[in-house]
Amino acid sequence: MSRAIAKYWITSVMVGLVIVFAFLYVRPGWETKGDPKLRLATLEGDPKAVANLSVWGTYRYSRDFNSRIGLDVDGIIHEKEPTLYEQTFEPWLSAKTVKNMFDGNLDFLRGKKNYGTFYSDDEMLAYANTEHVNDDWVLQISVLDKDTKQQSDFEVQYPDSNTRNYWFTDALQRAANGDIIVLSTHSVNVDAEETRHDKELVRLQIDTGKKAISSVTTVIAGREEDKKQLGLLRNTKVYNPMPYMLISAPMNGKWGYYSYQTATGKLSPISIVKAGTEIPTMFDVADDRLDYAYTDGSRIHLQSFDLATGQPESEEILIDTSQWNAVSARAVAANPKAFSIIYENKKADDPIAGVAIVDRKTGKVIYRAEVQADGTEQERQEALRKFDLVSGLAL
Amino acid sequence: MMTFWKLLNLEVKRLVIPFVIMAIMVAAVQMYGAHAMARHTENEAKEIMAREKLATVQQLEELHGLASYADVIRINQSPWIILPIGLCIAFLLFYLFFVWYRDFIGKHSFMSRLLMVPASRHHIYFAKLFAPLLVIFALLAVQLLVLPVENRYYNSLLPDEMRVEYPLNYLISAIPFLRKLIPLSAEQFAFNYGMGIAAVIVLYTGVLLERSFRLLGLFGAIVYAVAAVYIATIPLGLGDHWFFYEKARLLAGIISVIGALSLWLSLYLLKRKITV
Amino acid sequence: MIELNNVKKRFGFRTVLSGVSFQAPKDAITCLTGLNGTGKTTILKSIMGLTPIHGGTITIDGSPLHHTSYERIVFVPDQLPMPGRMTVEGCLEFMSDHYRNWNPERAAELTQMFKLGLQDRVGSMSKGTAAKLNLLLALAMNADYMLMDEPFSGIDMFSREQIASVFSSELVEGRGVILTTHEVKEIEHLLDYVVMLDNGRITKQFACEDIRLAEGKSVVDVMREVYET
Amino acid sequence: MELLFNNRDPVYLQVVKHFKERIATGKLTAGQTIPSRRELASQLNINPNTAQKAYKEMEEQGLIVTEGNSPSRITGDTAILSRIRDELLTEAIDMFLASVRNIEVPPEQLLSLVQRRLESNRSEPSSERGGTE
Repeated sequence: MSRAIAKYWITSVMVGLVIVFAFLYVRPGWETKGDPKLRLATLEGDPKAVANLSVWGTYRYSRDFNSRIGLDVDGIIHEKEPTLYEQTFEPWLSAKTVKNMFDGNLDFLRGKKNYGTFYSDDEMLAYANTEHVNDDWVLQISVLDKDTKQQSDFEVQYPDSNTRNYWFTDALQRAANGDIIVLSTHSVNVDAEETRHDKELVRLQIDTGKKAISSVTTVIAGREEDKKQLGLLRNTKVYNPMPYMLISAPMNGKWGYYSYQTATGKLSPISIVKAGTEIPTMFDVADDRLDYAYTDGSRIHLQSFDLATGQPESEEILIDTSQWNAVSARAVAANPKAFSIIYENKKADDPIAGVAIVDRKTGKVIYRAEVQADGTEQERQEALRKFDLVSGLAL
Repeated sequence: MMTFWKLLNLEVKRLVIPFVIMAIMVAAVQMYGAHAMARHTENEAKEIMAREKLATVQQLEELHGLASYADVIRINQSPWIILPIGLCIAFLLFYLFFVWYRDFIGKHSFMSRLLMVPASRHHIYFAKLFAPLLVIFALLAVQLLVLPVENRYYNSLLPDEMRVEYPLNYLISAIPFLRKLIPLSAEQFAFNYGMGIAAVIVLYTGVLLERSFRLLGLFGAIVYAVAAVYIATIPLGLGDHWFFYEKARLLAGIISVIGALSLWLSLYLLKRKITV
Repeated sequence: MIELNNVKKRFGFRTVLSGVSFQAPKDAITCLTGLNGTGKTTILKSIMGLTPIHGGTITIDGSPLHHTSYERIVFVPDQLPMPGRMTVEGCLEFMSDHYRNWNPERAAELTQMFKLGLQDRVGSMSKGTAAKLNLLLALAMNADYMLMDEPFSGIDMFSREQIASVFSSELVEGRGVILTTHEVKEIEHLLDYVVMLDNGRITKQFACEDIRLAEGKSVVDVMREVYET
Repeated sequence: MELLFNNRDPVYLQVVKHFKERIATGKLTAGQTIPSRRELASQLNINPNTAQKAYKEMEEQGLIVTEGNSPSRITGDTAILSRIRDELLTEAIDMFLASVRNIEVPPEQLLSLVQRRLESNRSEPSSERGGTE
């Protein structure tokens, strides 16, 4: 035996090194060693009440390294490298969206642009995309019947194809008679120097059978003001059927919001705005309810409105996060039962970054947790200072 | 099977000296680089603190953040790291030809002895394929061993409060070159090295084509290599009608087929057509 | 018996062997001779499978070459086929590593006889020493056939005699030997059969003793007749 | 036992002739053992097959006897031994006569020349005569 080792020692060393490489490459030590000792600590309520007990933020490891990390009760969650499949759709469409909306009809996504807009309901998938093709503004439409798997792709001309103006597809819905409703923003160039634009939200109804526009109506028009986004408040690429949509536009001198009924096109104002100085942080439209939240300092004001009438549906709930000596706070998500909020205080000695889930009716805290760090005083403060909370608890 | 181990052992023994030289060179140059960059960081910090009249490093850290080893590498795409690796790659690329031609040319053509070993000739092929691969992965091991040492050495040269801790795989993602060499996603790693090994096999096929048909073989080898590369790039040319992961899988499939075909062709040439 | 049947071979477009057929019996010494470049070495390499043939068949004891045949048929090329940096000891180790028919005792014996230093490197050996080591690697194998390419060319007088003595020793007894040379004169008395080649074709093949008995001619005489016409 | 071969006569016959000469000149006596095939091959620097053939030829001519695998011995049969002497002499004479034929010398003169040569040779030592030893 010893003669064999003497004979093969070089190859064995080399193979040994290869195994060392494999070990080093696979070893998780790479991710965790050198990590700050941060974690999420439950302060109130029952952790089991929360479906997904993790928050995400960025951590400034060093001058040029900010890395997105997740926190849960055990510690840091590192983002794992995306697989080839994930790289295909992320960040265009989240894996969840692809699964829920396009499962079984993945081919519908072939060749679609990542800045296009989608619509999905039980019977149909639709896609609309505005392109500026040889001096013409064109609306590319694709429609797929989920049952018959019949897909038809066609193009229609936008009414105004003046190149100095600009079309952009905002939303996609479906009319009762099967037509496609496309809501596009049309920014008209007022003066030659292209410094000021007038914006109008246009509703195009398209007959997929005839492959032509059946009606064009202007929903709302107005002058663009800085920091105020005129038109549809959108936060998704894939629309489900939405009986009502939220539109922000100038309203007799001030800035206001309207509820837009998809089917009829009726606009009705919603009395959201109070002093006009508040900072809205959440517009969550669910069927005919709008969950609206705004912040002033550490106080979060939550209220929901009936989009049909435009009137408040419930009393305004006030959550004063200063009780947790937070300085700033915001609501991030809502569902029929609760709201998810974030509160922070960066200036405090031990910087505070907290998340909570609040009962929609009573405003009472169902669950609350804060980011905490372990180690020496100095280590804790440094870790908390370098961590910026980005997304709160998902509902 | 013993034949394979014995031939592999022979090939590895011939690579020992170059391996030791390369390993020492990589470690030494990178460590010196760490030393140089630590000096640079310290001077830069002193400058900023003087200019902006910051009393403590703490303030510097809050205003600008402290430069970790990964930061300074990323900023100037540190030649200290890339150069030694580049030299190793250059040598290994040369060696992929030399591993065959050393046994053919010269007064003592060892290849005829190898061809007369009473075992299937694919042992010769696999010995000459695995030996360089073993050395490549051994060098990668050296690199992964040395990186944390460099990081610690870099920190050791800085005053205590200027030291920064971070997960070391950021050290790899700091340099695009290193990220290709050691991709953090296992899938990407398998993909890159699968392509690499397929390329080596295609290269070996070219060499064996030349060794079997001399000038005609050389011409054949060039045509073969060009065809292989062209076919390998077809998936990239596909329009956006294909999903990215489909293109990737198609590419992996094509590469595997090219690799398998080349492997079969190489073994056939070695068995039937090679001439000493 | 090693049998070549209508063997054809080309190097690129140049025909090297055009239909060569001969038999080398198991327990005889056959010599391939002819002027330079007549394909003698190519025939040996073809038998050993070191270069492909383009027609005809080569069989060893009735069956075509298989990699296990290398245990029973050894080849002594004109140059020692070992890497320059390898030592004599390394060569012996390589042979004992790969060949079951390797006879270590005989190897040691021959190493003594040829006075080879175990640590001498192949690259720094004289031509004579390298030729002796080359021969040793074949002789120390219990092989049925031994092919030798120009065993005597360009080596010193003393080594030549030692190598020639091998042909009369028991090392060769009962073995089929095929050797190539273009200086038949000195070793003519050692040969059983002679095959004469001229640009890839066999011009004459005969048993030496039969020619001497029948026509009282030496092999050299026959060669003069064949190659001068 | 050095033997210089000419390349025109079959080597194995030259070996047999060599043995006959040794027997005729009394260097090999009846019943004496002779070297084995292998030893003979290396002594005479000839190929073992040739030695083998020479032995077979000698056995056929009854010069040597081999029982089992014990070493061969010169035959004890004196009749054969004496016949070898005469055979060698006549063979030498035939060769002599063949070589002088084209000089056309009358037989008597030839005989007296040979006679005179013989007398002058007898006075000199035998070693410088032909190197068949």
